[in-house]
Amino acid sequence: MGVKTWIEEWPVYRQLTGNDPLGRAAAVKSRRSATLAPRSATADKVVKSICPFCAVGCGQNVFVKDEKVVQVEGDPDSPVSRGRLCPRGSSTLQLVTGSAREYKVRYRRPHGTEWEELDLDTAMDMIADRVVATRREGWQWKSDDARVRRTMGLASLGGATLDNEENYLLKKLFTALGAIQIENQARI
Amino acid sequence: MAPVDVTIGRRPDLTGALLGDTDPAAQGGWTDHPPRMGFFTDTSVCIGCKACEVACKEWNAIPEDGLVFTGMSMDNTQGLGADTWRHVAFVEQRKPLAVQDPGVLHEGVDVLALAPQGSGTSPDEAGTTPTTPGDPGDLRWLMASDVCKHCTHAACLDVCPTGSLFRTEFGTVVVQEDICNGCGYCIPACPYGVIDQRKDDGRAWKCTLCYDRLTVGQEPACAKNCPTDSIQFGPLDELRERAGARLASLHDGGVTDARLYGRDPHDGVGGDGAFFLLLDEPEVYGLPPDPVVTTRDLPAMWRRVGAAAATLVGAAVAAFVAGRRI
Amino acid sequence: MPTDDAVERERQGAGTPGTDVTKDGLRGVRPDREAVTGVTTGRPRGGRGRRRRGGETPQVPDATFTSYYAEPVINKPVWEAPDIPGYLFLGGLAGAASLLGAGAQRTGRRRLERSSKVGAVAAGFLSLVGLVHDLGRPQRFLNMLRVFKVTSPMSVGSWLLAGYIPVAGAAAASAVTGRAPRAGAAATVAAATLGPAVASYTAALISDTAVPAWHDGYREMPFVFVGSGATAAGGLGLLTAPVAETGPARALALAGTALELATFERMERRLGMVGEVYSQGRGGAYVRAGTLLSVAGVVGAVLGRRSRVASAVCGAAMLAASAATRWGVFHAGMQSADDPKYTVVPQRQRLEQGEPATGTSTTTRTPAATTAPSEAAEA
Amino acid sequence: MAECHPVGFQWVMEAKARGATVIHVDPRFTRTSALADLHVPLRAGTDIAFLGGIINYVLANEKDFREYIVAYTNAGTILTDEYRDTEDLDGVFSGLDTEERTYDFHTWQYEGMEVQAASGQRDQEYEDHPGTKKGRASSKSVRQSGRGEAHGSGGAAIAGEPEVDPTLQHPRCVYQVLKRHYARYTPEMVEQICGVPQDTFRQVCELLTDNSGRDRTSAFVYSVGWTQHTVGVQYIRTAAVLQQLLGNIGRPGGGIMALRGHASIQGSTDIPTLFNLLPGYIPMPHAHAHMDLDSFIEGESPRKGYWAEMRAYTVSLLKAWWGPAATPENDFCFDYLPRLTGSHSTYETVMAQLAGNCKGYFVLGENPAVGSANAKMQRMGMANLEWLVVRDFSLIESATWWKDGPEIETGELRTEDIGTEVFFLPAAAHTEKDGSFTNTQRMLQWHHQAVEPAGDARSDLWFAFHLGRRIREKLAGSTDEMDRPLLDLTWDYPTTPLQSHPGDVEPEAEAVLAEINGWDAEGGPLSSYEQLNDDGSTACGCWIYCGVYSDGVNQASRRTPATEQNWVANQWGWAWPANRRVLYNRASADPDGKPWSARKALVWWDEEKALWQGHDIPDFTASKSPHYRPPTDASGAEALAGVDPFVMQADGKSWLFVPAGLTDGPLPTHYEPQESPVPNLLYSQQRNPVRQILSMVHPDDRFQPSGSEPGAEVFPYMMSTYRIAEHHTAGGMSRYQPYLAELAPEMFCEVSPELARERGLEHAGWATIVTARNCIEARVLVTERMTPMTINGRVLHHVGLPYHWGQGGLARGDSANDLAHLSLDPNSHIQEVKVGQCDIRPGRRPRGPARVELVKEYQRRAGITEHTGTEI
Repeated sequence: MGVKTWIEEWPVYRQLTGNDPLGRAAAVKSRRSATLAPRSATADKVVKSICPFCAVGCGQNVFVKDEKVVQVEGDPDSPVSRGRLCPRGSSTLQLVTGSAREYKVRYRRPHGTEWEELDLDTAMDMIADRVVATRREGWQWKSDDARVRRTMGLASLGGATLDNEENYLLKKLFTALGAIQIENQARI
Repeated sequence: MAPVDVTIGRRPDLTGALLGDTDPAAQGGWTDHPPRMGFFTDTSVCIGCKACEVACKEWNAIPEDGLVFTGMSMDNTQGLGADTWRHVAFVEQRKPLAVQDPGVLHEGVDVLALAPQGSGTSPDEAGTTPTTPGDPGDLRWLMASDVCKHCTHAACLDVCPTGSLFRTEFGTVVVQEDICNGCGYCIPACPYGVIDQRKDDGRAWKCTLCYDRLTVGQEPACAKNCPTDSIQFGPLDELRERAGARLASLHDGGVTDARLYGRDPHDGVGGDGAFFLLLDEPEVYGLPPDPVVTTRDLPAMWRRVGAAAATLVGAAVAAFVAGRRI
Repeated sequence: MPTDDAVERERQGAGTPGTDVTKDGLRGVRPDREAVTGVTTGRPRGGRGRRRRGGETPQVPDATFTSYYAEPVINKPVWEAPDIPGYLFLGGLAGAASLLGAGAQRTGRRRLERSSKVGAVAAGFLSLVGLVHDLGRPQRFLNMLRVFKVTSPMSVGSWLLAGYIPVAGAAAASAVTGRAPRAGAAATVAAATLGPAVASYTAALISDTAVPAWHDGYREMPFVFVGSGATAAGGLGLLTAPVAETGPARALALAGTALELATFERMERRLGMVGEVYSQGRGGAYVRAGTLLSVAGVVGAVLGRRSRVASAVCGAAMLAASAATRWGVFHAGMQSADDPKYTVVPQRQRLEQGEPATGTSTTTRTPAATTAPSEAAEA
Repeated sequence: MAECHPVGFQWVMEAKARGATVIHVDPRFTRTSALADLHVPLRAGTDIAFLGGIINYVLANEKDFREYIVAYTNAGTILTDEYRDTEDLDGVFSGLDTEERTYDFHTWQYEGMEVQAASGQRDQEYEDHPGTKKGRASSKSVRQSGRGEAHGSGGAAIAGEPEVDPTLQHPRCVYQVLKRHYARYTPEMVEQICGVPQDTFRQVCELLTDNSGRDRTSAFVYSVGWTQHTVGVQYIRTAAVLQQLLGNIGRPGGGIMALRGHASIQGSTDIPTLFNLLPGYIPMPHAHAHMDLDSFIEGESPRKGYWAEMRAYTVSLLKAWWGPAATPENDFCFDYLPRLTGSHSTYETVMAQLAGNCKGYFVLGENPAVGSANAKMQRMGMANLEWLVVRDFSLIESATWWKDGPEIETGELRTEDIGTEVFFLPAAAHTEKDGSFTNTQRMLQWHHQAVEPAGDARSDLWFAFHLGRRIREKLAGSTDEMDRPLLDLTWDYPTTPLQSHPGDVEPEAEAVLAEINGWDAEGGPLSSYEQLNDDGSTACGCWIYCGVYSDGVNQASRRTPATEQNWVANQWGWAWPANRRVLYNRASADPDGKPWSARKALVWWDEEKALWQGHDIPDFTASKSPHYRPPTDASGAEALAGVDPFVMQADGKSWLFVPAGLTDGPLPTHYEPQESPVPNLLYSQQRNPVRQILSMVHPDDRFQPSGSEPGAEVFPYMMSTYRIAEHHTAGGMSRYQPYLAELAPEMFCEVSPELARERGLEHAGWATIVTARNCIEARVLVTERMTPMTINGRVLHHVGLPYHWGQGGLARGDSANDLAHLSLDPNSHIQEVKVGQCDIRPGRRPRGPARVELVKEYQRRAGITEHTGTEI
């Protein structure tokens, strides 16, 4: 940067030569201000989504830059929400990218006092083993002479925050396992 | 000493540089600038959900501002500051809202005994959420989302010694974070208590009216999210017109308490770029009832300073004259 | 009764704003922001006598003052002591000392000259240090010279200090070393020219805020400040110069104290309710200490003018007095910012007297005339 | 609504802008009240009395929409003379079995008809059904299992034609029965029970009735304030009765809107992760000896209406699940379905955990350690498991109770003693996966994946798919009959590789949606449930969702902007059934098919085109003329006449009186809550006699004395739990986020100044709230928004308790649900947390064992035993 440029960028110089003698606006605009660009405009793509909080079902636009979610906003096209979001919906970016998210499997062994780390694959395998064993332990063919073909050993709670497709696979799997104690928030 | 009326303002007309109804962007040398943009916050439809607070924080990545239970109705945010650029005020009052029937009855409660200064009582000195004395069967719950006013004559901007605070082409007032050196002058200059210093950062922060979004024609985050359109964004001229019509329709509807705050371009700050429809006196919401831009008086101040300086010179001369004797 | 009218309108479905679903679609859409609460119902007719007892509505004792949970309206300055009161004090000391130094040079009081000039540059420099130290981003101090803003006393002050410190330094250096006397003399003149501005601009700096006790005192504050500065500079002279040379210093201190006390008194009286912060709390304590010290200093200095020790003690008292006054003004301002009543009550009174702050007189055409309202207010 | 569904509230504001009057009925003055025209505080737990009073007003003043109710409801239907009303039996209906605590509903029937079944509790009468094989399973267990959710799609089984008196004069017609039933719900009674002044009450009645009829409609909106009661289903039924009488169902601007709290809570009921349902509200089969598919269908389905096709829906579901293995010969694997024996709801599951029978537990995106009633029992139950899998975003209380739960602090649990093995698996967010949510308006909306989940975070689709895959692999080759359902399961979903996790694959959500939608014999996507067959030629995972993937297009992802379509916006997402937005909208037209009024037109019969037309998709056979009358031997949809808008009902009518399907009575009746400060002023029957409590008796779940019983004065205040705008349910998605945590950083309670003075509570200080179950502490917000009420001559106070907090996250505090008891609605098994009794005292609660001791002391003072409050 030459001295000339340097001087020309000096707001005092711009005050003296430009339209802003009091140095309150045009003369003092900074380099950062001159290059500002909102991340909602520079995103690589905008993905259509739905708010994950309550059941109103507000439309959301998810802005993605470099394979990261950089902004979540209301979808103005939605006939449900017209682009608006409540405080919870407005916090979606923090929900999905914030520091409260856990990204590691945690394991607490029986009688353990602390979390331990566990490989996802191992965890899944351990869980599958336990399901198979517990299912068998709690198995009932009959109850009071009537055929029941079920296991009372395992139960599940949750689904109201999940997708329909997820609930479908869960219900399908659990029913095939013979598990009946399958519940979710709709009961609560 | 240079009083304000020196002749550096040779090109733009500096009429109204310090007060009055002006086009602030043009004043600042923006030629061919877009219309002045602003907010009209109509508190009569605010439901106090605080979406604006959260949306603002998300967009601007503002730090969390303290986990404090205040006892100020549902307001745990308390006020605007470096880390709160939208603040929803909650006011519980023994006053009727038009002919709304609130259904409550508190006959045996002396609210003045519970909160001697009425709504002006600090919660820790009150036996109840401070309220306004009135009929025991009346209750209204006012909610209002406060924000930087983006004054026509912005004291924060005027006093900023670095040019960090500046007037954008949209007529809004923005802190340039790459410039601010944290001198803190803007903070007491603001008549509304908007701007403040972020302690661990040292710089001053406040609402930018989403300057970055405006540059590409997007609406500020708070207005975009507002579930009931209490926060309206647009060209200030349009908003002022709409606000006038809204005021009339509320008055027609019997909501006679409704008044506009900051809309008058002839007020002490030359009108606010973000103005409000309120249902009670401004101070009830924590707003100054008759704010004035401090720099309105700056020419007089400079003259006084000049006179004082001259007095000092005189005193010194006199001291040497008299000093021979005492 | 509007209530019943509204209800009736609603009942009849006539005249009410509304939209109808028709075979052709929706008619007359109105956006949600046009909703009005409390117009379509009435309070139950037939009265709710037990709920509506007239005449018992209590009043808030101080009807002129309400606030939002006693929260301050304005944000308190983030400036801290000792940086900022020190900055105010040292600026005043430096500016007045430059005058004293110049006068001493002119009248051949060498010791007074040297100590005043050294004191001036030291105080000016420390004043700058105080300012920089108080910055949130001290490394960005140079941004102060990024722009020259006549609307910002701090900007003006920064440029002033930027000009003043080198010349005051040159003047002091020349006086101490005896070298370059002509340049020293020129620098002395320059420093003495800038000095009064350095001593006084800080009054505009604090007055140019929304802090009630500062802003509302802008008429007297510069005089308080130069008076206080003169007291300090005089005190410095008394403290550092031999008895033979202290006459002007004593006189300056006397004048300064008189000016300061008189204008302070006037300011407090004129401020009315807001002025009480200058006699209450921490601010009030400093102000009282300043008054006592300056009066004692001046009286002592006059009475003990033949004693080197008495002069020195009194000089120190005057310096302390000046500092105490600045600390007092500083804390009083903080107090007035902290309590919403100092912001609300005067404004409310203005409104109730039908004299709101306005910019209506900006219909005037010339820039100079923009000052009309404040002039009018002064009158 | 403004509190919990602020964005939905914009439409209330829009209605206001158009002149609507908003009435908010709630014990507390909330954000909604602030914008309502009329706020009516009523004592928590008295909504039936309030609404019943309005019904009485409507009937007594003949404000009903007569043409509507005669044509579209069962108002004129004549009941059997065996029916005895609460009027006759002092607060109970005929058929009460006080031993079993159940109703035999046989006397609630229509005159001259055989035993019928209804949607809610269809299997109730399985044993009676002609053609079903008799078994010995206890009918009590069936009744207790409850099928409240089956109302979701409606449906009723009726055999024969009922006798109808269109003049509504017959003394045993529903209209007259209704009139007598509600006659004692007078304004005076409403005032005494609910604490609503008579003039306010009259104003509500007038506003509501004046705004209903041909030209105007009124809507009801409710949330869990209605469902979470021992008479929750009947609350909603009362509103349904009222809305039917006023002609506000199936019409624009009418209806009863449930505002549900979770993104896909509707979806998780439609495709239920619920014990008693299969997808599309097909009931889970109960255990009966020798029950096969035919007898199941026979026992569960009606002859008329769309539910008559239940066999097609069931067979298509079985084909979707077991594919080629499901054949006509093996009853389409109907035997693979496990059978119920009574209720297996989440609260029974907790009891099973405490009893050591249930050893493994999945907790998926839910936080029972905070969000479930009597949360302490949830934690104690989890402490008695062998293993627990928690899938969530953060380490919520349900994952960490073993190290920092309240019982660790009190010493009731010791970390080292807890044998539960805990797996915490991080979950993927909605931005990290494809899938659909079904919102509270039955609308499916697709959310697209924006990015892949990071680290170990995975979707629940991934979890379910891979868990199933691993289990199937582990059991591969097993010849054990019990493993057949797993091994025969269709589980070969297409997958996509996860770019950021080489070797790992994500199942394709859209393929699952395609299975839910269903396909024909050639594998082509179906477009309507009317295409489903009962011979195994179609497969469909959820019949009510059939059409969501019609033409092979994901209809749930349609996003035609609101501004580019009509106001019904049918081209946004997809709503079941068949993308209809207003259910039963045939009722928006009169019997002749003309809109009831020009300004309330929604769908209408177009004579020229001989089709139903309108803004919405008609919820009716499009070509069925209003003048169509079915032949006597018709069945299914064909058996519905052109004037039968309620197409899921067996008679095509909406039911003012419910002859079958509800466990606790054909008509809503006011009962006091499980814990109440006052006796029932209407009848000597204090509480819902068949409320569900007995299976729940546990030392940690003691009930309190009510009304004038000795000891009731120990817990003198009413309490309600609720939500506030700042947080989301049990806090797992809000308390861990700084921006939400700071808005409401601590647990607090809301009390009136009167109560604060009575108990010496300090504003912004601390209070301890005590019930027979537990005690918690909360910051105190003293506010005039809480108003004392005069009930039956006595001043009563409410303690308001938001329930969002727990020991985890950034915003912390005790959990209000620790105070709640487990007395449930017998239809839905939902707990009564909207009303209870408590004491409140100043200061913080005791720490350590003293906390437990304080509760015990209260129990002693109130003389509480295991029998307290369990009276019928």
